[in-house]
Amino acid sequence: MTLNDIMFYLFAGSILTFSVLTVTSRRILRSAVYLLFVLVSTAGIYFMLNYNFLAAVQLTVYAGGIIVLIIFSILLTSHVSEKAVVAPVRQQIFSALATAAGAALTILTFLQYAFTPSASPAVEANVHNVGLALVSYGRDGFALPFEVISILLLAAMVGAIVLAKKEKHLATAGNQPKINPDNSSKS
Amino acid sequence: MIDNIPLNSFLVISTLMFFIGIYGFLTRRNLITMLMSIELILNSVNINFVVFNKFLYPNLLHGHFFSLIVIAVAASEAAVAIAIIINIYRNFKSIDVENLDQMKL
Amino acid sequence: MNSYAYTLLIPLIPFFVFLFVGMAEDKLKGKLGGLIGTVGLGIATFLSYYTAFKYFITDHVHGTAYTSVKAFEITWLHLTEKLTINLGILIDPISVMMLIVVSTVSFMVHIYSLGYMEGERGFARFYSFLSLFSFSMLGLVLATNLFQMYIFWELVGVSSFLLIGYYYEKPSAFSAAKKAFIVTRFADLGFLIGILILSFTTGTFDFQTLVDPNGPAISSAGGAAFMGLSLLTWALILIFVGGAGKSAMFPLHIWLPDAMEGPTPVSALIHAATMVVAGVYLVARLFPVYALGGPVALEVVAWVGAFTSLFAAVIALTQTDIKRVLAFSTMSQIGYMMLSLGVSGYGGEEGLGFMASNFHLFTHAMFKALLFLGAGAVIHAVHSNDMSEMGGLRKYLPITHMTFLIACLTIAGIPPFSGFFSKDEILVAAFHSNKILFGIEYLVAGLTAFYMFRLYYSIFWGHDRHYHHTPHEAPLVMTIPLMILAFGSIFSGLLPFHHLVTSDGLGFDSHIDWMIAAPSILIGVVGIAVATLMYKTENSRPAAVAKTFSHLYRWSYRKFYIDEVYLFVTKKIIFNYISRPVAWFDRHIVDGTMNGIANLVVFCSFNIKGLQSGRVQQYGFVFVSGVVALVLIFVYLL
Amino acid sequence: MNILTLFVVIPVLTVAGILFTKDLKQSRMVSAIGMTVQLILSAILVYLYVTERQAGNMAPMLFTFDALWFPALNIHYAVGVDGISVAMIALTGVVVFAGIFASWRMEFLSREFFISLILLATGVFGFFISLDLFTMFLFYEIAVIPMYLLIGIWGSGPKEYSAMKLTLMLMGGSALLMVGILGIYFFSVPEGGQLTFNVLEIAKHQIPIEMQRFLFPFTFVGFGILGALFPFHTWSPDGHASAPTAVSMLHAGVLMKLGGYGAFRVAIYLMPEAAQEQAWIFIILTSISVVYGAFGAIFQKDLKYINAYSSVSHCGLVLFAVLMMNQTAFTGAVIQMISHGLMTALFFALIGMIYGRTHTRMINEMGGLMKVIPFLGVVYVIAGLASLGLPGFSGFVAEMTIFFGAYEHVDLFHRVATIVAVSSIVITAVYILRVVGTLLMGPITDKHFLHLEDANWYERLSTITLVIGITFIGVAPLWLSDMINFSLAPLIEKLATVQLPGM
Repeated sequence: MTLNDIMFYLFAGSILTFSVLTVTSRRILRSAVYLLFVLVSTAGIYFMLNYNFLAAVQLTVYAGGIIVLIIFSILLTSHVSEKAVVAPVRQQIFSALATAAGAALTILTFLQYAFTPSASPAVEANVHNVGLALVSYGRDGFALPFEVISILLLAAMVGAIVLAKKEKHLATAGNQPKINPDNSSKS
Repeated sequence: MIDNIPLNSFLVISTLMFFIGIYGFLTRRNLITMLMSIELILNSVNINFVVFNKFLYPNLLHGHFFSLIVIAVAASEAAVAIAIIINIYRNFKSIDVENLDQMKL
Repeated sequence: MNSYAYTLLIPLIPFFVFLFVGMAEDKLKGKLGGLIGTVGLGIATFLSYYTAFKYFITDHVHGTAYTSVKAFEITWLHLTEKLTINLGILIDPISVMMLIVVSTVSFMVHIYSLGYMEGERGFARFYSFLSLFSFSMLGLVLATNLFQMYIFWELVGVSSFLLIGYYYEKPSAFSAAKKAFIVTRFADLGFLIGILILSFTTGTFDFQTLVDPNGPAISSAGGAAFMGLSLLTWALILIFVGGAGKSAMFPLHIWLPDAMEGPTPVSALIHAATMVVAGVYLVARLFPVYALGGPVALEVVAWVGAFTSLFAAVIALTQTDIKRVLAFSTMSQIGYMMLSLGVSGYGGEEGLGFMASNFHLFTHAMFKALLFLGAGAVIHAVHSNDMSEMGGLRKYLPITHMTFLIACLTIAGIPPFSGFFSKDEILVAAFHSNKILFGIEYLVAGLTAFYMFRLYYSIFWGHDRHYHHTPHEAPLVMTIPLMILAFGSIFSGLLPFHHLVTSDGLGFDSHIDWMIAAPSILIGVVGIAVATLMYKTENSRPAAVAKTFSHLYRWSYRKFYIDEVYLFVTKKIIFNYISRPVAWFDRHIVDGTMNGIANLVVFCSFNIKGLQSGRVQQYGFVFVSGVVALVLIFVYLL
Repeated sequence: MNILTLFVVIPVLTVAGILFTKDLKQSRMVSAIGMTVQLILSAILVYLYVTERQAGNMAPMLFTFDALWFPALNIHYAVGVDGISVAMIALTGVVVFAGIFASWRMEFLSREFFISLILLATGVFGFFISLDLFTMFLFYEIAVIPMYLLIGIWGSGPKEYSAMKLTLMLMGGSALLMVGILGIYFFSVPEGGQLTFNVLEIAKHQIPIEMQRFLFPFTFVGFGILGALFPFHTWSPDGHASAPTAVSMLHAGVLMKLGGYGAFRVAIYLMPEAAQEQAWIFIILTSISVVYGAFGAIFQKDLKYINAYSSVSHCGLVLFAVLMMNQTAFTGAVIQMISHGLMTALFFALIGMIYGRTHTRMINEMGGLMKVIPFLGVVYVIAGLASLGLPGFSGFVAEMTIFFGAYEHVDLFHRVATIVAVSSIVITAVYILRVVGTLLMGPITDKHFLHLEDANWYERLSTITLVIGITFIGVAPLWLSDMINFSLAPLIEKLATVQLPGM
């Protein structure tokens, strides 16, 4: 058993443990923190696979950005001490059965399949190669997805702002007569 | 570095993570925890992409980039989802998914 | 043939008058509408007389048979390959005779109504309906074929409906009109089915072909087809049902007494002289077919006629509404005519009954119209229909009184008035055919004399009642028609009918058989005498008689409860036990089935809708289990 | 352009025109102009048709035009008319014209109303000119769909229920019909031939008898539902009662005729063998329709229900005649379609006008109206008399032709059925007179009625147009019956060749 193996099982164990805790914890804030641990462990696996850039992105965007966002929204929508409402036991059991069956089936399936690891020389996923691939447009170039994802991010940003913004007429509805009753009734 | 760890181990982990995420999605009543379950699912998928890339096509980086893009999508998805959740909270004073069946009628 | 083409004008003039007056009703002030109608009908009457003169006298070669002439004919509609409906004008002895009857009475009524209907709301409407009736009736009598007759038959029915319901704001008037229409319509159903059978058996509608003794109709009499009678006989019986409906034969008579709700001139025209004898005319029209093709049908005609005449006479004994007495008397007299047709044979002396029937139709039209118009004048004077509110009117209404008396004597069969001659011929015909029928008619003759004079005495004799204002004689415009008709009643008996209107067109000699005539006069006189005894001066005898025969009296007074039976059948049985269940069945069973299917779909969809709960997690669960199940099935099990 | 195509184009143009209008005044004006043009066009068509026939043109269909529009399934836009379609088109022209004027005061969403109404008319016109089964079906659907909106939006009473019921039942009919049409399409042409929807082409072939036995009921019932065949008639009373005036007029007057026309043109014409075999079932059903509708009408209190049941009875007579399958009965069926179309449109127009004044349709709440609204009263009486088959009006001609045609069969079954059908004329008289008596005659029951106004110019125009139609056919039926008769020749020839064992 090498250090590598130990590292791997450590990460794997923490991923599974904290995943389970994420979906079972009664306190939402704790769930978020457990999720953070899962994501960090995943980043560790990426490091192990020698994908350092991806691991860095995982840490900054996921662990840094999204988790903070989630924690903020938890703080906005519920009390820290508030315990989450749990689904009925029946629902839990059935869901557990279905997911367990699904997991078993999937694992069973791919275990039967013999993957043949490739022996071809690996490409170093360092920042140089990654950066080049991201902006080149030929074969193995990812310029178009890069641009598309940037537009998506912009759109998501605008959308998030518009959605989360307080609607004006709601704030002033009390002292202004509604002019167009048809369009305002949806909110 | 990873030579002695079989591909299947990674796959088992990602699969279990995936179904744990689904379990969470099916059982948690809070919208935000449901969102977190989705993040789990996405994450497990990412692992798969990366692992397949590393083991089966080490000469390419497609899986790597796919994960990168999924992370970006997850980020924007989280942003929009949280905006929606906040909006819902503002209107319903609750983010319990059980109360959100207005679209049915 | 074309020398009669002008006869087309006879029905068409009233028709155009109807259209004109009917459409311009609002614009025609005062009596203008009536004058237009009267003038129009006057022209038609003149043409009718001219036609009669031309047909019977100038165009006729002495000693030969009268032939039927088709003056005009167009094709109206092709039905089947063989059957074509034509519209045309047929001139033969009976149609010319009817032409005279219809146009004369109608013209008299037109004139009379100028006075009688004066100041009524809808005066012009009245005349437009009268013109419509005249048109239809003239079209009916001039019809060249059975189907044309049916067309006009229906039109006559509707104009009668319109005229009975003339006072449409009076519910009783309208319900009488409705009753008349529906009852005759029901009878027409028989007529129509009869036409269907007859026309398909014989392949023609045309009268000339139908009545040809050697033609296809009569030779197709064939063997028994249904319940022991030939198809032709059934057709003839059904056609007679139609005739019985129009002519108010028992048991389809119930509409006629109620029809008296119409204005009195209408009763005189339609319900005494013209329309109600259409049934007689119909049988007379098809007489050779009846006589040679379906003698059983003819027997039915005879018995129905005889029974109705007795039945109506008994009812007439006790009625107090003067118009109803006259209505029942009309039924009774039409019964006579039917009977006479029924006992007649075909050709020569055998056809005495046929001749007598038409003869009586002619004289009856005169004296019955006279009676009704006289009754109208009385009602005009005292504003009541009820006998008990009349009395002693002979002082106030001298002309009406005289003409009414003449009419009563005529109907009672006292010589030398016309009724005597025609009735005598009928009795002779009956005597030679069937003694029972003869006996019935003999009795009816006595009853007729009795109830007519009961009527006469109750109106004109006795002491004065309390009138709202002193009764006064009707204006000249009303009395002149009375006098003309009285003239007709007296002298029409002298017409040589046995030379003019016979079953086969050939004249024969006829003379009064005093062995039958004398007793008939006698029974008439007895009837009059009894009436005189009981009603000339007021006394207790009528009440005593009524008390003695109280049951009979009550049954007669209530018209033998026939109306009640009908009411029971229609209201209770048809309305409650057929129509109501049909409506219920439709609402609940048929529609219920349809709604049930719809409800089933809704029920299913409601349950399926439960799956679509709007709960994301449920969807997710179903999705996941579905995927798992599918993978399991397609990857491992198959 | 082909004159027949104009019948579809003009309504479409009218609809387009209405889109640009602003209010009731403009939209009704555009509709009135459009439909007047359409009416004139119908008259021209009748004239052209008659002259063409007199000139000796013996083709079964005139003014034909054919354009392929969906090559994969060989669907054509094929049009052409014979005497029967010409008559039906003329009927539609008159009824739509009258319908526009009857809805002169449609204040609520007037533009949309007229658009739907004219769209419906488009479908009907298209149906009558089509020779291609698929195109015919398409136009049929175009006619049925606006009905839902027209009843559901502008109706009265339980309008949603009625609209839904009507549409669903008619759609159910269409489904059956679709099966029938596709069956005809696939089985009419012998193996290897080019499949076709064209009626004339199909008529040249013989559909195998086994298939006919299967397809005939589908097709006949499919059309029969629209023609209010017992027991599929229940949409009619509810639908008519809830529909606005013009829609009732169009629906009862024209749309129900699609059923009779289709049953005749498609079911009988293309599948004569099965028709003869199975006719007895449907003869029983239609005889029931005739008597049952009449009895049903006696008991109703709502004017529209009375008229709806009377329509069941009269339309039953149409199908009854169609099933009798001889020249006379067919002629009678077509005349009855036209006659009933005009009469019932007149009735519904009058009921709408009376309702607009008294605000009730219950006959027991009304009385003595003749005195206050004499024009409408007189026209109502005329309509009633026409409906009960008085000579001089079209109903009489139609009924007599049907009865004589039906009685032509010599066997007892047909004759008994005929006599049952004939007896309906008495029942008809009963319910018509009952309505006329309660509604118009007698004393005025409600003092509000004293101030009612008689008909306006547009109401007069609407009703008089229809009355003229009714009396014209009633007084001079020969041209019409000859026109129809001539066009029946191919069908009669086809029927004559049918030999069935045991019939």
